[in-house]
Amino acid sequence: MRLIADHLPILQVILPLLAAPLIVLLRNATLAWLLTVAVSWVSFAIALTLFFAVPDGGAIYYEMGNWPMPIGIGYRIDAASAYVLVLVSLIAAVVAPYARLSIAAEVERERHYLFYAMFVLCVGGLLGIAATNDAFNLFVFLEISSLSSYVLIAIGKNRRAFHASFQYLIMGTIGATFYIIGVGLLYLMTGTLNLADMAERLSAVEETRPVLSALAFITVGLSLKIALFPLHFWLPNAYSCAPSTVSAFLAGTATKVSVYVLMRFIFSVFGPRLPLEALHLFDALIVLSIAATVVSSLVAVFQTDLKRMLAYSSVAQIGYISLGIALNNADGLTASVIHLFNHGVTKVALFMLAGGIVLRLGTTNFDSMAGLSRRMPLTTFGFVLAGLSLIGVPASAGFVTKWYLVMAALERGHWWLAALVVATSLISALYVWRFVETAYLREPVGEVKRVEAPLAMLIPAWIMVIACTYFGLETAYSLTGAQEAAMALMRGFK
Amino acid sequence: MTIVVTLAITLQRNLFAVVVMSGIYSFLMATALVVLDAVDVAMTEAAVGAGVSTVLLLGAIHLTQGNETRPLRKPLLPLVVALGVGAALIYGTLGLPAFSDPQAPIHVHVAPHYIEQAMAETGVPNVVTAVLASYRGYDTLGETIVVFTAGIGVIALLRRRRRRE
Amino acid sequence: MRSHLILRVVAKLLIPFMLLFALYVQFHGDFGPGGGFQAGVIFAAAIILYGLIYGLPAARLMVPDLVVESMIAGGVLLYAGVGLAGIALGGNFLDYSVLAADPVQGQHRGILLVEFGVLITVAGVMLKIFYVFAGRGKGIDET
Amino acid sequence: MTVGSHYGYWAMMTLMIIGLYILIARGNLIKKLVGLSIFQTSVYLLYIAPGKLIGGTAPIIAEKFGIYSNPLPHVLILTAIVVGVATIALGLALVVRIYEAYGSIEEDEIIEKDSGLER
Repeated sequence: MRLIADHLPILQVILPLLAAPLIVLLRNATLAWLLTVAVSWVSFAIALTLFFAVPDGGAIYYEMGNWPMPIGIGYRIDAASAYVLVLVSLIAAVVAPYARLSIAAEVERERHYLFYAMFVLCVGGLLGIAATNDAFNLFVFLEISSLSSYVLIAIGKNRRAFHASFQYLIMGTIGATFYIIGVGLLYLMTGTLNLADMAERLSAVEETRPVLSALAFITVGLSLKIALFPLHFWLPNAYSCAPSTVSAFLAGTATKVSVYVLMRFIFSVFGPRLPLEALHLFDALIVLSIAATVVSSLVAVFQTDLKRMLAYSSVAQIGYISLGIALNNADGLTASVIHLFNHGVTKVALFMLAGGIVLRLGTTNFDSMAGLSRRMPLTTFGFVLAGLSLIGVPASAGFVTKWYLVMAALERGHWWLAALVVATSLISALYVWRFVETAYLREPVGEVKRVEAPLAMLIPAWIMVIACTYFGLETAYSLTGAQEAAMALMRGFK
Repeated sequence: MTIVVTLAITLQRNLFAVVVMSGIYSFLMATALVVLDAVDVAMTEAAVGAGVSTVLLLGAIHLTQGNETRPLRKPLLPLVVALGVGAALIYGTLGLPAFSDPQAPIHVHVAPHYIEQAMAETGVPNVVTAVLASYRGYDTLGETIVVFTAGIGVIALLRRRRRRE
Repeated sequence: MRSHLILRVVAKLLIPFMLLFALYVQFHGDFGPGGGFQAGVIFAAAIILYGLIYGLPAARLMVPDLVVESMIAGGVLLYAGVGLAGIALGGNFLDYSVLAADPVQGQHRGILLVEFGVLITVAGVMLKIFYVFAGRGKGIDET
Repeated sequence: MTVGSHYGYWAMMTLMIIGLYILIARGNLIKKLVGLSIFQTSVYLLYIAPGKLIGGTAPIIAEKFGIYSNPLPHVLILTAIVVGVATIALGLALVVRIYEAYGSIEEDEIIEKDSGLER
C-alpha cells in the first residue's frame, strides 16, 4: 500500500466533494456545519502541504485510475495551481466557521444542511478546476462549482436573489458553453484534451484559424465567468443579494479561479503558439481593464447599499487583474497572480464584516449605517483597515499589487497607464471614504446601543483584516509564491 | 428539418407548443446522432432532451404561466451578437480537417488506443462504456456529482416549510 | 385520472417491464448502447408513471422521500467509494485493476459498480425532482 | 477542403445562432431556458460530426467490423448532455421561485417590480 501522501492531490479535491453526500445523509445542520469546518481545515492543510511540496520549476502529477496521461485524466499541480489551491482552501477554512451564525440569520432553518452541502460542493469544484490537467475535466468541475454557486446565491430569503441567480445561471452557462466550443476546436486540431499534451501538439499545428477562434471563444467564455467588463452585469446583483457568507466566499474564490484558468490557457496552453492577431486581444484587454476600473469604481461611489458598493468594487478590482494579464510580461502576471490573493483576502474580510452588519442592523443601506462606529466599533475599524488595502495604501496588501502593476506598465513604456493605475486608486479612496464618513462622522439615528457582531463572526473576519495588513508588510510567501506561479504559468508544461 | 423546428420555436408564443417542439427537436437531433454512429449519445439525447427536459419544462409551465405575454424587445442587438458569434465560429471551422478524414488529429491520437486496447484492458466491447467508466471515469464521477448538485439544489430551492397551521 | 380503468391496468402491466428494461439497459451497457445514466432515467420514469396514474401520494408511499434522498447521496458515495477502494488496495484513485486478482476482471467489476452508482443517483434525482415539482402545485408538504 | 465537407458545422452554426438569439432576445424566462438548451445541443454536433468515419460503425467492438467512429467525443457529449439537463432543472426551479415571488416570468416585469421597492 502506497503512502497516503502520494494521494494528496486527489484527496484535496475528493474530500470536500465526498462531504456533500454525507451531509445530505446526516440531515442535521450542526453536524453538517462541523463536517464542513473539518473538511475545509483538512483541505487547507493539504493545500499548504502541496504548496511546499511542489518541486522547483516542476509539478506533482497524479493519474486517475493509473491510466497514463493523455489516455486518462490526470492532475498536475505546479506552483501556479498550488497557489490557487491555497487561496481557495484558505478562504473556505476561514468562511466555514463564520458561516454558522450568519447563515442562521439569513437562511431558513430547513435549508441549513443543504446550504453546507452546496458549500462543500462549491469548494470541491473550485479546487478541482485548479488541480486538473484536462480541458474537459475542467469543464465538469467548473459546472459543479457553478451549479452550486447558483443555489448558494438563491438560498436566502431575499427575492431579488432568485432573479440575480437566474441571470448568473444564464450568463454562466453561456460562458461554459463558449469554453466548450473553444476546447472542441482545440481538440479537433490536436486530438487530445490533456492540457500539457495539447500545448505540445499545438506548436505543430500549421492552420491558425481554428486556434485563433478557439482562443477567442475561451477568452470570451471565461470573461463571462470572471465578470470582466462589460460582461460583468450579473455580478453586482448576485453578490449584493446573496447571503453574506456566500458573497464573501464567492468574491474571494469563484472569479479568481476562472482568472487562473484564463491565465493557464493564454500563457501555458497557447503560450508561444499565440497567433500574431492575438496581440490585438491584449490591446483590447488593456482598454477594457481600464474601462472596468474607472467606470465600476465611479459606479461604486454612487451606490446606496454597502454590499452593492463592494460588488462594483470587485468588478473594478478584476480590472487590475486583467490589466496585469494584458501587459503580457513577468511583472504584470506577477501583479495579477498576487492580486488574486490580495484582493481575495481583502474582499472576503469586507464582505464578512458586512455580514456582521446585516446580522445586527438587518440591512446594509448607507442611511441606516449612520454613526455605525459607535454601535459596532470593531467591525467599523476592521472595515477601514481592509478598505485601505482595497485602495492600495502603502503597508497594505493592495499596495504590493499596485507596485507591480506600475512596474509592469513602465516596463512596457506605458507611463500613462501607470498614472491611470494610481488615479483609479483615488476613486476607490472615494468610496471607502463614503463608508468612513457615514460610520464615523454622521450622527446615528435613534438610540445608540453597542451591538457588536458576535465573536464567532468577528474573529474570522479580523483574521482576514490582519492578513490584509500582514501581507502588505511581510511579502515572503505571498510574493515569492506569486512570482513562482507567474514563472510556472509562462514556462507552461515543460 | 431541425432548423425549421428551431425557427418555429423562436416564433411561437405559446409556451406549451414551444416545449412540445423542443421535444421534437431533440428527437430529430437524436436521429442525426444515430446517423453519425453515436448510438449511446443518441439514446441519451432521446431520453434526456425529449423525455426529462420536456417533462421538467411542462412541470414548470404548469406551476407558472403558459403564454409569453411580452412582445419582442430590441431584436437587433441580440441578432448582431448571435451572428457575430456564428461568424467567429465559421472562421474557425473553415480551417478544420475535412469531414471523415481518417488522418485528422482526433483519429490518429489518443482515440486509436481506446479502440485497439479497450477490449484487452477492460474486457468491455462497447468502447464508449469503457472510456466513460474507466479511462475517463473521473469525468463520469464529476458528472454524477453534477446531477447530485442539481438534485440537492432543486430540493434546496423548492423545499417547503412543514405546515404548522 | 383516478377513474381511468384502462390506464390503471395498462400501467400496472407496464411498470414491471419498464423496471426490467432499466436493468437490461444497465447491464447490457457493456455490449450495446446504454449504461447507468440511461437506466436511471428509465427506472425513474417507471415510478413517475405510477405517480402520474395513481397520484403522487401513492408514489411517495411506494418510494418514500427519505429513501429517495438516500439514493441521491448513496450513488455518489458508491462511485467515490469504489475510487477510494482503489487507493486502499494499493492503486490510484478509481483504479479498478486492483479490485480483483485479474486486472481485466477488476476493471469489469469496477465498471459495473460505478455504473450502478450512477443509476442510483440519477434515478434518485429524477424522482426527487418529480416529487418536488408535482408536490409544489398542490401544497403537499416536504418531509 | 471543400465547403461541402463542412456541412455538419454549418448546420450546427445555424442552430447555435438561433439558440443564442432566443436566449438573448426573449424576456420570457422559460423560453430563455429552451433557447439555452438549443444553444447547448448545437455544440454536440461540433464534437460528434468530425468523429464519424464514412464506412465506419458505432464503436462497439465486434469481429465483422474494422472501422469505428471515434468514441471519445461520444463520451464527452454524454457528459455534456447530463450537465446540460442538470442546468435546465436548476434553472426551472429558479423560475418557479421567481414566479411565486413576483407572479410573473417576464424579465422586464420582474425588473419593474423590483425597482418600485427600496433603492
